[in-house]
Amino acid sequence: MSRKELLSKIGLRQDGRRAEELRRIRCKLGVFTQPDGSAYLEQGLTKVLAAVYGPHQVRGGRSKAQHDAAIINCQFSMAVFSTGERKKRPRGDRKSTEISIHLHQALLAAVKVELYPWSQIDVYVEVLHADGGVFPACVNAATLALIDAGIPLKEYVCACTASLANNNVAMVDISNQEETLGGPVLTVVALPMSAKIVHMEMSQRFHLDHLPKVLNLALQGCKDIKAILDDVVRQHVKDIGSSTGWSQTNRKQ
Amino acid sequence: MTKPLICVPGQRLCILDKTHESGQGTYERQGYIYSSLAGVVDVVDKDGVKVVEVQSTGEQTLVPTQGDIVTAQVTILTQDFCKCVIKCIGNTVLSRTYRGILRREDVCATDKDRVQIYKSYRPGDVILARVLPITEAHTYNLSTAENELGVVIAHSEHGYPMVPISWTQMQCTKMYTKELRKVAKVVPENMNTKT
Amino acid sequence: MEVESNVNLSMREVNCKLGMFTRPDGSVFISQGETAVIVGIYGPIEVKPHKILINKASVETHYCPKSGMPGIADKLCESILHNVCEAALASALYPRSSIVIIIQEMQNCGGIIPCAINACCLALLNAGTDMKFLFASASCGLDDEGNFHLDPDDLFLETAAASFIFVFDSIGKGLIASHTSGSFNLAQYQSALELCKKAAEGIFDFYKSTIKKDLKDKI
Amino acid sequence: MAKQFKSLHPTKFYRDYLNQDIRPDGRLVSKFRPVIINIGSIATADGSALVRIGKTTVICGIKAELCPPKPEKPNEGFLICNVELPPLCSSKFRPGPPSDLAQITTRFVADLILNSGCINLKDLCIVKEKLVWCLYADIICLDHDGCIIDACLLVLLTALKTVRLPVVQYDAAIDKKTIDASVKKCLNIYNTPVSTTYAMFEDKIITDPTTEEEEISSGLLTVVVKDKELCSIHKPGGSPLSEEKLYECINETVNHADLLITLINTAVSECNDDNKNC
Amino acid sequence: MNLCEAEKTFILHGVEENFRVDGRERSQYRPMELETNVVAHAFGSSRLRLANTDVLVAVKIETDVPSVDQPDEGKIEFFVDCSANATPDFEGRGGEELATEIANSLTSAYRSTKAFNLSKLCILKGRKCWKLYVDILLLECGGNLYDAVSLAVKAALWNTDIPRVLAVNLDGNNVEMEVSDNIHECVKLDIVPAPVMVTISKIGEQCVVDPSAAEEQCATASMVVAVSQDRFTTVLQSGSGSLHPSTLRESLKLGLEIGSKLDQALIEVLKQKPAKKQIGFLM
Amino acid sequence: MPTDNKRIAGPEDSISYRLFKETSNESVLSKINNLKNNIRSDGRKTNEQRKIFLKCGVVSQAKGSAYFEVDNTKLIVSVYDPREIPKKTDYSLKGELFCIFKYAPFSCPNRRGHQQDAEEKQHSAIMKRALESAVCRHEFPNFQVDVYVLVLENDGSALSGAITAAGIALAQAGIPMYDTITSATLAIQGSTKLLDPTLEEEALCTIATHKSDTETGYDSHGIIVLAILSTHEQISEFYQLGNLNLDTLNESISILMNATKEIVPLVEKCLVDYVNKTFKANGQS
Repeated sequence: MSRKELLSKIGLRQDGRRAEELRRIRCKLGVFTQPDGSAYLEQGLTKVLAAVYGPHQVRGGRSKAQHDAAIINCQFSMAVFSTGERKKRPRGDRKSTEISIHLHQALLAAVKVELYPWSQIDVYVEVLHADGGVFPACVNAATLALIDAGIPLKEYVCACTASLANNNVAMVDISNQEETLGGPVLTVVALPMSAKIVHMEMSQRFHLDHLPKVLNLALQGCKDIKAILDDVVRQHVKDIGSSTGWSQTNRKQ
Repeated sequence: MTKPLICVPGQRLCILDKTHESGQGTYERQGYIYSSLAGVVDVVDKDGVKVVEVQSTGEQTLVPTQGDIVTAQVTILTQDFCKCVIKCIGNTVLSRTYRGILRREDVCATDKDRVQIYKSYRPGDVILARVLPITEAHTYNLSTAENELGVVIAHSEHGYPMVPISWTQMQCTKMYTKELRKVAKVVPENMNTKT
Repeated sequence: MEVESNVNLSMREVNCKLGMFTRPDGSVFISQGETAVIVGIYGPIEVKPHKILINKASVETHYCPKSGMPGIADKLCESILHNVCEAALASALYPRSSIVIIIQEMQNCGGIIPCAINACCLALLNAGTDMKFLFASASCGLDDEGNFHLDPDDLFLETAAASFIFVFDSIGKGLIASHTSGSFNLAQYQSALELCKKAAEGIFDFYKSTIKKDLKDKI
Repeated sequence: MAKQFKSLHPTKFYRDYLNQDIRPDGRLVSKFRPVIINIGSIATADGSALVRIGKTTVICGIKAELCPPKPEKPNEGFLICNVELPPLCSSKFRPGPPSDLAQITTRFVADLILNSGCINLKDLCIVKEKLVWCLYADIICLDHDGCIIDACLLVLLTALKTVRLPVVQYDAAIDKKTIDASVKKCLNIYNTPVSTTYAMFEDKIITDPTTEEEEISSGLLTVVVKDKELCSIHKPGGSPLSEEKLYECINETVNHADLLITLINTAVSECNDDNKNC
Repeated sequence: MNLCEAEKTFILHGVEENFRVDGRERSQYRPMELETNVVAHAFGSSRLRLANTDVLVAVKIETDVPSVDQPDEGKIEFFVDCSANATPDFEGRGGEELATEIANSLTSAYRSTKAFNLSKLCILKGRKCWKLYVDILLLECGGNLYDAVSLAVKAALWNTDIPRVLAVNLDGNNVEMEVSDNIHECVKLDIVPAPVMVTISKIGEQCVVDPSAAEEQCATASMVVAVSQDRFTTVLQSGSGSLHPSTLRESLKLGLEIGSKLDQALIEVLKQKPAKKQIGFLM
Repeated sequence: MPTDNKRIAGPEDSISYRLFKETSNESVLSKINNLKNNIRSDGRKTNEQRKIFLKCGVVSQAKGSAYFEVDNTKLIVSVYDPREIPKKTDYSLKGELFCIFKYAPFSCPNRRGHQQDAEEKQHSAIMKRALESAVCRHEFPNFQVDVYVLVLENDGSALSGAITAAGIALAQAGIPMYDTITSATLAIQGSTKLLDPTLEEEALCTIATHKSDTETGYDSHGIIVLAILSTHEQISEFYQLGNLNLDTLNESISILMNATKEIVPLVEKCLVDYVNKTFKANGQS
């Protein structure tokens, strides 16, 4: 075969998923004690940790502070052992600074920053294992950490990747294997309920007519991810609630 | 000159009791006074209590503390404060300068709020000032709210030295133009500075 | 000081364009033969707190080579440009401000330093910053047989026994800067100095004509 | 009181002194500071020297290493000299990458060594295209009190004269190098460039300035002389200087140079007396 | 996290009566959770949670040319990365100083050949050897970092399996080697003599083991002791503060006891059958 | 590390010629054996220190400076008076000490780089900890005193020499200190304890050798650096490398403490001479 088929004849992918099927997402809130909010997210084999500090006083001189809104300070860093080949430096190279900026734009669209003037919110993301779809996993983990920190959000920010398989069938949530096989990858960061696109990024290329198909699949992917995250958050809040005894469900039984 | 008693940091000087007290350059630990500088020990008698002090011979390592009289040079002037560079503390010249700030309300004691900074100081003037309690990390708050404090050396716009002619005016020696300054009442040289 | 006959006084053909950038206060593109330089001047602007000088303007020069990060050779060139401009500028008129001079090397076919110095002078004129005097720079090479070659290009410089770079001021024609390489004796140095002084007068006239032409277009 | 006046108005302070052609520390304007040279102080280096010009102290250590030559220059060795102005020598320098002054001095000293031809890189070649000597000359300033270029050049030349290189046999086939450490051969130095620096202060020329005089001067001039020939006249800008003054400085440098060269040779010859094998 | 004077005296009195703030005695450790094989890409990995100190260690192996002055030994390199998740101060280059301090202490602890025998990592004398990259990621700082890091590193090295080299041949000067790729046939490192670090802090007059972040704040002086088979491989001080010789001797003795006890406990835990299900961060 | 274009970089693949010298006839093992029955190459007894030359006030530009020479170990320290701590906003009650320990590129048998490597960073951290307990840091709140050490030639126990010299430089700079600090190094191989070891002896003591050819157990070996405040008998820094059991460690502590007692009079004499000289100079003017 010329190159491995992204999608076999009966519609199954390399790792056995169907075209529009997401990888298994498992996440947990409140992983650490010291940060105000923290979250751990596994999307397939990609494992990401996020921590949120804030809102607190702006560090490093008041020049950066804004009088009407909080400033969001993001830092993305990948563990040295997260990729197959050992990375020389965890952060500070161009790629991680670029991802930090994109993460900053994505979160700026969701966090109600106008509630905290003159203050700063720190969002730190650490990738433990990178297996494709690193940036979307970071956005989802950051959202969970913000929720865990109790910072008011307009809406969940979810991100998902989508691609076009060889016989023009759109696929969602691209793993590392499929990325290295050279298929085009469209990364979409969206507010799922109001279906607004916050940030869109595309690598490689495919014909324009396929764009609506791939884009809708990606947005649908974001909605599904939002649903999964939502269940986990509600379950987390219920657990916390029942342990501190204020949730009605507990009183009813 | 009797042979001076020289001490080394950590040298035990004397017992700590009613009559003896530790002065500048010494510290107390477990009932004894130790010297913290390498220099000459001298005992100063202050109303019955002997204060043990150590003078280090080279330039002392001085950090401006509250209440010091410092010589500073004005660098930047704005509406409500003027930034200056502290060059000497008392008589010792500093090899490294420290940053000072003189707020508008600390310029003179009387009618604090009607003071215009540009009428009292100009960039490049050399002033005498007192250090106020330290608030910020690295800049020292200065005040010239006494008669002896204020401008000591000033140059006119044309660059010639100026002579004080009243509390608020100085005159250029060449062009006789008058400029407004808050002049320091400098006590004549031989009166108070001991060598 | 009679100048030996075997000296060719031909300078490489110089053309320049003034004020082609909008953002900097003064800018110039100069090409001397194939060597080309662009200089941008940001006239008295806000100064960084740690660089402030009370009684005069602080002059900053940045020399950017054609490719890559500025190395050590560019640092030496930058220091010569910095000192020449600082001497020429009447910086006492702009206290507590800063004048930034940025030199971008476009093509270096020998004689990059004199070309850059002349470009700085023109750029300062274009920016209208006050100057005590104008300055012009000329370079000459000395080959093994001992005859001089004005404004040498890089081919000549490779084989040259020595090369001289001089900068003169427009009033007393005093020597502002001199940078030499290779070895030579005092007599050769003196004749090189005279030769370059003559060339410098040519460059001062060149300044006058370009400024006249530039002002004529504007009115 | 003098110290306060000096810190507040340095230029005025100096102007009063220089009008009487004398400096605050009592030296005449045209007088040079005492120069002290001592060699071979570092045993771990292959050649070392220490120079003190007044208070300015500079030390140079040369270490020799073996390496294949550059393809485009198969029969030339390397002489890598770097001037280091650490924060140790003056409060002007901050820890971290080399300051601008350090880079400029490194570049100028490296150019001088190349221009003056005092050392021929071909002497460093052991086997053409295979193996050459690479001399790392590290010049470190221990106390910065003006005229750093003169001190660096002097210490580098003296150290180069004290270098002792072992004889190397190289067997190309099996890339084996054998070092015979007993026989030591020294480098032949073709000439000794020597420099002096002048500072210009309002139409007065100060020879051998200290670091304060360098700061208040309006320009520096460094003249490098190599046995009666000029090696470089380096005036990186500053206030214009008339020709007569320039030629005056050149003559002064020429006769001061003889003094320095005799100083180096006596210092080096002493060191030769005790190990005769050079 | 800076405490006021009252809190410090409260902790001080707790230590005096040998009943610390969280109910422990002076030489008692907080509960620890250890898990190995948590990182898929790595040859060996471990994660250790000591109360709220969280450390993740991964060991990667690459081939390298042995250093010129020890031709018959492999190499080991420690790299510590303080993730900003722990505290905002670690953002950017903030955590670099602490990271180099911990990395240096590990290098000096593992330097003596008795503690960790590098000659086993040599493939071909002078030509090729294994290089072990031990990467330590600090996820949360809850005090007593040195102990947590040293235990996690020892567990990760125990978990490391080095592919067995079947054949090595040398032609000209490049080396080919053939490595067996079935997982079960791999070489385990001998880590029994590997050192374990114990931090002893002096609070008031008493010496305390496993200080929490608050206790570290009010310690006048603290010392890190690396113990391997009742011998010291390195002793260094962390944080400023001076010790009286008698307290120094006393804390060395205490460090030795605690170190050997901790070592045995770790070896036992490592020998148990690992739990089937991988927990990771989800529990 | 980013390529260092601020210096002239030499060829990367250059190797020191000393490696190709035929190794000296005595093998390493035989050197260790005669160490064991305490014969030292330079004829010193095991607990005898080399003669120390100390001089302060050597760098005119620095506030305080000291030169320390022991046989072939030569180092220079310079101290600057307090300056603001860069990049620090909150108010800290105690002053900081900023130490840099650097080997000169030509100071060791094989050449060292221009940038600080891991070992030099560790030595700087050790020196900072040692000096921090000796200096009254509350006297210059939120300012920083810089201490720069440059080792011109390294022939063993450079770190302990640096700590002693830094103590003198700080005292001469007029920085208030609780006590004079002195430091010593001890190298242990088997049962012999070598005070103030040379570079070669330090190298020999980092190699683990078997107790005797038959037994498998290793002999204890290691290097200990101890810094102590003399009058208050407080150990301000204790750094040990190698593999030692508890009683050798306890013995070493007492040996090192008497060794530092021998250095204290030298330090005091150096400071007293300096004070005398400047006092006379001030006395006249």
